[in-house]
Amino acid sequence: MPVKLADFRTTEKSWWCPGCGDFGVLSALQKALVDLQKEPHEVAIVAGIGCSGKIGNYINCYNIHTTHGRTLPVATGLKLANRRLTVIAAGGDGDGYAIGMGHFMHALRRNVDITYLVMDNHVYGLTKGQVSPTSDAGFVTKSTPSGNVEHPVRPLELALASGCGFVAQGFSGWVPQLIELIKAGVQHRGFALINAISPCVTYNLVNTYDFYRERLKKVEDLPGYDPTDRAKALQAVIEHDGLLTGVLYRREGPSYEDQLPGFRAEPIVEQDLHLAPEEFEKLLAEFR
Amino acid sequence: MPVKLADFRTTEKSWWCPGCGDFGVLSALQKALVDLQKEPHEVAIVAGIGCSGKIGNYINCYNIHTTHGRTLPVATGLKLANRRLTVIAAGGDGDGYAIGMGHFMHALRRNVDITYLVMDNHVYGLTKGQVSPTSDAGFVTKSTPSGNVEHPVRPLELALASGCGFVAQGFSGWVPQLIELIKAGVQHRGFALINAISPCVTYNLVNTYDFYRERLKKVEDLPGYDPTDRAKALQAVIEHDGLLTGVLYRREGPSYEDQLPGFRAEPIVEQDLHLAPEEFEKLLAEFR
Amino acid sequence: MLSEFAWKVGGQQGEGIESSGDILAAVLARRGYHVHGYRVFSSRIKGGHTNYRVRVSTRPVRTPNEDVHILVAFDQESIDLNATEVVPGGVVIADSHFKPKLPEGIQATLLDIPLTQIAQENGSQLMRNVVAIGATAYALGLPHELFHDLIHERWGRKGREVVEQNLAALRAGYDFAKEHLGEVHFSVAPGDGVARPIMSGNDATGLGAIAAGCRIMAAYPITPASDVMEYLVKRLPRFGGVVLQCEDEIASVTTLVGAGFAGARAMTCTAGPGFSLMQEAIGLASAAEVPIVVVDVQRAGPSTGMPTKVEQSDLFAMIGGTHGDAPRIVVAPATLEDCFYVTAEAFNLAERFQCPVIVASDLMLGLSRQTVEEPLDLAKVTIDRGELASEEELAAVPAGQFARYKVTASGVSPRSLPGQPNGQYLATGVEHAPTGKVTENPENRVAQMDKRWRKLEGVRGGGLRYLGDPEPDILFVSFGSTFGAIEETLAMIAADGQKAGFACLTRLWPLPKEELAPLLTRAPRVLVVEQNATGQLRRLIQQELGFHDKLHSALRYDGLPFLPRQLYVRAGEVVA
Amino acid sequence: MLSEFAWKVGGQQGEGIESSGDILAAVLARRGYHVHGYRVFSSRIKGGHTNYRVRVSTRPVRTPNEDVHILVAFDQESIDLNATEVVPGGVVIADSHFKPKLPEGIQATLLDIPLTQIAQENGSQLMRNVVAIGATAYALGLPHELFHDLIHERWGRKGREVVEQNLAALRAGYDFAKEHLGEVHFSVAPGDGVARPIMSGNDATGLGAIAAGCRIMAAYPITPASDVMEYLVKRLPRFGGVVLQCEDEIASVTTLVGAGFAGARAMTCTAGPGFSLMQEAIGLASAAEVPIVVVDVQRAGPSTGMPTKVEQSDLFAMIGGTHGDAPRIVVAPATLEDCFYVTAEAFNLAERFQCPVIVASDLMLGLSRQTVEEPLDLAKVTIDRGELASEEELAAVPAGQFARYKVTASGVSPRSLPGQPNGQYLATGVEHAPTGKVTENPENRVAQMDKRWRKLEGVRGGGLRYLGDPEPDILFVSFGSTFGAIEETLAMIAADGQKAGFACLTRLWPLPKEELAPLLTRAPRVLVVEQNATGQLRRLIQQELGFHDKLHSALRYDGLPFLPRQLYVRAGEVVA
Ligand SMILES: Cc1ncc(C[n+]2csc(CCOP(=O)(O)OP(=O)(O)O)c2C)c(N)n1
Ligand SMILES: Cc1ncc(C[n+]2csc(CCOP(=O)(O)OP(=O)(O)O)c2C)c(N)n1
Ligand code: SF4
Ligand code: SF4
Ligand SMILES: [Mg+2]
Ligand SMILES: [Mg+2]
Repeated sequence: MPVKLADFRTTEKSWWCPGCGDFGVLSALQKALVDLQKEPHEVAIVAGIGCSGKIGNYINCYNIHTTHGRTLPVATGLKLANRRLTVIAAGGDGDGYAIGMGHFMHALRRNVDITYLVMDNHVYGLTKGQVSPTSDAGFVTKSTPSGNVEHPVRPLELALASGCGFVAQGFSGWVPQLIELIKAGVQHRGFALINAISPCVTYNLVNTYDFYRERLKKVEDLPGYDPTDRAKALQAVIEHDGLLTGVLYRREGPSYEDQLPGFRAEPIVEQDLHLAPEEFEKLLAEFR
Repeated sequence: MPVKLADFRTTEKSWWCPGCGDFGVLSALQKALVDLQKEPHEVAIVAGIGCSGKIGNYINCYNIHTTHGRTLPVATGLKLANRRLTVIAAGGDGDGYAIGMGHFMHALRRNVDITYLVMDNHVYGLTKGQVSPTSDAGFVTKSTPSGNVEHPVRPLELALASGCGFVAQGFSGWVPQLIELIKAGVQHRGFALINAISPCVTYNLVNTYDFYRERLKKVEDLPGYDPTDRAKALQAVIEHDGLLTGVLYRREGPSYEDQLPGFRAEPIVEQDLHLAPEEFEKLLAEFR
Repeated sequence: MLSEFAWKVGGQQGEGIESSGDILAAVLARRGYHVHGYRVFSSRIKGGHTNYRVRVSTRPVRTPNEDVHILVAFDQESIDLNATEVVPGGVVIADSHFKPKLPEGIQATLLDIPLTQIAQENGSQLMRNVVAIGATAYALGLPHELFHDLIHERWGRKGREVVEQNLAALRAGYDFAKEHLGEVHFSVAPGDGVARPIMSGNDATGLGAIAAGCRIMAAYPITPASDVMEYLVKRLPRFGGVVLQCEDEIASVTTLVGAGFAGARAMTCTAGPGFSLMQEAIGLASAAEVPIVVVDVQRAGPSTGMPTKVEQSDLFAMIGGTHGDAPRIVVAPATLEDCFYVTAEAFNLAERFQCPVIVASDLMLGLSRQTVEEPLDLAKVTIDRGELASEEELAAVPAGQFARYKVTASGVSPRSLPGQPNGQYLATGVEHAPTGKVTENPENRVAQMDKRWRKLEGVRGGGLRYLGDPEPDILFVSFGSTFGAIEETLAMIAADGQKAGFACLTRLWPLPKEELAPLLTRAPRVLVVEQNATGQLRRLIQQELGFHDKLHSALRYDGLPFLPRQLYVRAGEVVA
Repeated sequence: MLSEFAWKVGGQQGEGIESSGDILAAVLARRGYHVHGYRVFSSRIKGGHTNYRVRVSTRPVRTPNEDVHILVAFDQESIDLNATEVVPGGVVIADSHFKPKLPEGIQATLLDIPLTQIAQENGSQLMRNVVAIGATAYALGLPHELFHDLIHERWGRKGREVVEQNLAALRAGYDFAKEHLGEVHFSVAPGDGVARPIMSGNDATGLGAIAAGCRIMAAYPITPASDVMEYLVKRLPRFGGVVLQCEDEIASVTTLVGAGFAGARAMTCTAGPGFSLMQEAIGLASAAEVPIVVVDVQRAGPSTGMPTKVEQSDLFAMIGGTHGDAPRIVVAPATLEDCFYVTAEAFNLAERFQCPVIVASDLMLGLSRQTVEEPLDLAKVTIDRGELASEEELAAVPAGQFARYKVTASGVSPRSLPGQPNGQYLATGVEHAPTGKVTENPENRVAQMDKRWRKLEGVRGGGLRYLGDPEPDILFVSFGSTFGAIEETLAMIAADGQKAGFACLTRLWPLPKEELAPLLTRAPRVLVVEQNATGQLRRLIQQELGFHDKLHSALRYDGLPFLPRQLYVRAGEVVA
């Protein structure tokens, strides 16, 4: 029986504000998984803390809700333990690019086969409207009443500069494109970043749906855009001030797991835990 | 009386292995401070944990030795408290780019007026030779007996991608240049990164002095190099695989402190802590 | 004639219904009533039931109670969830638009009133809160004129028309209630006429920090602590200070270490998850003897737990959560006024003892809006910077030899501040000689460790507040926001002719053993009241003083505050 | 005829002098001696004094003692610092190149021997260690042939010539000693001929993990824990496992959370500073009921402290360092064999009780190289995965309704593993209903909190090991590496005709109260032995059981291990 959308739904109503961008991301994710014909039990979502981090609460699959900012190492452990699973990390811009920044940068270079979906609303939603690392300069929030004075984090540039093999950006207002991006990210072997612009209708009245609809471009529409040229991708992102959607860059190659010595195709969780007595003797012999 | 080199020396012998690159960094730092005619009490060094982090033990000035990886937030607090001080954060590649990566990325964009001197030896020295985030692919260490499989962190690219206003690289084998870089970094208003290549003669037998002498180029020697052009700088760094020295990029502009509302020229530590009763009344009145 | 009543409003989160509670509380605070406002909400921005209980009295009240005299309901769920609390004779003011129904058996009058419609008719549906306030005024037997000033102040900036609309809405609500309730209304005893400021514990914490000379705040948002940052970010710049929203809590606390080393008074404010992340750096401040102040507004754990619910379960984490033997001081405000004074004093303790000071606040204390019962007096806030080396002392030191960590009888060693000539030293979390030089010499190690711990022996006095009968049959012991409920329980027990006492700990570490031990010895039975599952305070007392057989626990860990009646019943069990 | 002796080598760090100790220890271990090797070093790569003490005996020894029979010195500093330990009649073997001098009053024979020169003459100065071993052999009255096998094995890979050179160097050292010492040498009682493996506690920990089915290790380097990672990174790939050096300790421990959720057995290994950073995630594992194993090889704190010195001061951090009431299990190996078995069992505890398990090791235990005294028996390592939901059970559940956090009598709820059809659920650190759904319902909260803590009631047995007299005049209580010193103290007290007992705690949380309480009741005096400044174990016992008046502390916190004689003296004070 083919997997249907209903299979990924839960009885839990989504707790987001009406109009929140995260609805679009959730439905794109569900649809992408159906398109890929993944079974709910074959998928594990690792969600952060934030409005965005609740995404796992609303989708029927294996879910783990981490501490704030730790989705990527949790997803790494999960994938290494069971490489047969489709592992998706999902969280907010604060979760991923503030407290989670260190893990983000290291995940980019480690290249474990997970898909990272960041629901970027340029603000802290769940804690009621403070500045976020992706907030624009001058942005007024509860914690920056005179306007933000820090340079915003540019996740796409960072991913490109760090050798990430799949860098994409979507927009929760454009669900069909986002579905395709998620599918491509999941299918990519290695770490895939999908920065999903997901407006917060309550605390961010600057970066609204309209704001993005007016400004976002699709890379397909850039003449001669070549998503395999990293330097060009970087240049395009800088030129367009990050306001591009689509697969910005993609490079095939072995994932972290592929390069680990002795790592098996059979997931660790399916291997026999018992040590053969002769193996134990060999280990002991090293100390004699 | 002018400040002399002896003023920055201590009676403590340096505890590094003979030939360690950190000796060169230490003497360049001391000489730079003398050239700038800073008094020892006007300088505060914030050092990390590692062989490199011991640099503060050997220089007579105010020193704080932090927990591993936390030099940059400590330096931020120190500078905000007393903006008259020359604040220099110093530590290793593990300290700064592994456990400290999150703070590094945020310091780059925050732009507090501190100088960050990373003693980059591509290995963990003090813990006796494990892989570091800047270790090359394939590098064999105690923790990567079959060779490193992660992409190395590229600090210069990251700094350039994050809007850092002063990005330089030096080499502890070339002390005169390093002195100039440190001086320029200290004089720069805002965050200044100086990645100082500092060979570990004990645990890194690949990235040796000779390795770098053969490969490093000075930006001054690149025809038409313009350190104010960020995109070009990025391109040059990528092209030369990071093996460039000199001031790679520099941009003037206000520091974080300069943009803070109400922040005074007089350091916080010199201001009167007492609240005027009428000010207190005003604060209370908000609640009536 | 009510000398006390409670009013509650319920509706959906994110619809701004709290503002009616704020208006009511503010107006009554000005009129000489004592007010306690307690909000129930969840970790969600819009939607889901929320309610706000305002308790009003002619004597000080510091805790919510169970009875509701007037319930304002913006949806049926608010009635269904809260109607059982309505006292016989109470009034339920409910918006007609959802066709309100009272559940069976509730002996209250339903005022079915078109709040939204009246608001719209007067200009905007946003004013339905004001309409409800008008109806409330009538139901309480209060003149609606009481609210006019506040309406002028609140909406004055928006222009005369808006003010007029609000006044009309207020009046319309009042009139509607008058018409439909008729004689059915309470009458409330007059207040004492003293206008009291009304604020939350978090506000008082922020105010205390400013008064104490705190000029650097570094924090990362987290419920229920973020307000302190948000309060300070608007006010500190006026005093040359700065609030830095960091990338995480580790950055926040290590920023303080830098600031404290430099000589600034600096603080952070967080809740459990953030506090756990700070453990390593707290050890650094302890070992390097750097003064820092960390406020932990405790919420229900473990882990993310219930971010909007109260708990007092970080006690062991605060006292011993970092590795190694790391001395620190933990103080605990129990009242709104304490939030001000205890926080302010925390900065003195930090600088006098050159160590981290943790302020153990909690969600109930931090978020409840209350009238200030004892005036906040700036004159009572002293600034004691502890032992600082003078320029002369430093000038006398051989160059580069300043003994920052000199072994002294008190354990406290005078410190120099960066910028002071000849005061250079190395501050470090590595074991060090008196000069700061790193050494593993065993004798030096013992001398330094002993010196650091000896400091805590100097932390004396002021850690315990005693209330009630001096020779009690039952002694309550607690810390933090349970204060209010215990205070009322004492009164209930006294009314029974029995004797109860209350040792409120305002310092948890070092535990005020000298003050507490004789009380425990004297009391035949002790009830340790705490909002956690494992009796952390009881175990701490056992650890330090014993008395295992005498100590009983009153524990609550479902996220809700203790009610006085509950404690009264529990005390009865213990005495029986 | 010595039934026991100690040999010590001293020199500069980074010069590889430890290798002579390793050779001596390895050879004697093969010949049926019991060996304990203890290295003193500092946080520095090259330079600075280091020494390595090898204690050799015909009966098991688990701790260093004070006497040295043979001291090998590569510099004068090594003589100056260590000569006082040399027993009368002992031998100091010192390299002529530094013109060694014995301090006044030392009744030892100085063998002034050109170690470096002899080594150079035989091929390379690197072999001076082997020359010293040759001289040692003579001074102990042992044939140099004893060492030949090991030399063949060790240098065989480098070719025949190198082996021959080393054999010649060994022989030259032996001959030189023979010529110059003549009759001045010890003679050593024969070993029992049983070849015992020799390894460090950290090795045993790594081996225990492999035996227990641990296949994922995520860690960040830190002294004295890194060896566990370095041991495993070479061996786990053989078994399909992986060692991940993370960017920090937060990543390490959260990696385990992912792996544990997936159903793998995963571990990390750290020391104090890293442990403090893990506090938040330990709370997550506790709340979300994810099995993880965290080894803390304790070192001297607080903060960075003294990274190369022993301490046992993370006890409170391990038991209660995360915010909130977060149940976990803390076990404590006391011997090398425990490092193997206790670590292995930690994985069973983690999966049976679905919670974090912390293994409280320490630097002495982790780094000392010792002979294995009780054979490490793979058959004794069982694998108990705890309650796992079967495919059939899951198939019977209505879709999406699996009650992962079902409230059960034991508190343990069967878990599904990702990949199992119909077992989907939400694992979360937020308070949740039995299905994992987030809820703040107060009754559910209490039910879940109680369920999680109830699990710990099932942790029974195996937490305490009793040694010595069943009716002791003095009862020692301790955990961790002080075991060896206490064991010897017991023997000294018994030799005096007095009665001493020893309760060695191999589980610290939940404290084995039922086993410990009767022992404490019976013993007239109790001496709690621990390597920390504040008596953390004593305070823990007081907290849980009382007995304040009876409990005395033996504390050592200068970075050095307790010596049996020291404890013997302290026990005398307590009994007096
Ligand atoms: C350690 C820790 N610090 C702080 C918090 C409080 N907190 C919860 S969500 C959040 C940030 C929310 O912003 P973002 O990640 O952008 O998610 P959004 O709500 O905008 O989707 C914070 C700071 C926490 N839960 N844990
Ligand atoms: C929280 C914490 N984790 C781990 C360590 C152990 N440690 C000390 S130095 C160091 C890294 C050293 O590498 P690097 O920063 O490159 O400095 P280097 O010694 O190479 O100069 C580590 C992991 C520590 N001190 N604290
Ligand atoms: S606050 Fe913003 S991010 Fe959160 S649910 Fe509402 S709209 Fe979405
Ligand atoms: S180990 Fe390496 S980095 Fe450390 S002191 Fe020696 S040479 Fe320098
Ligand atoms: Mg966000
Ligand atoms: Mg390094």
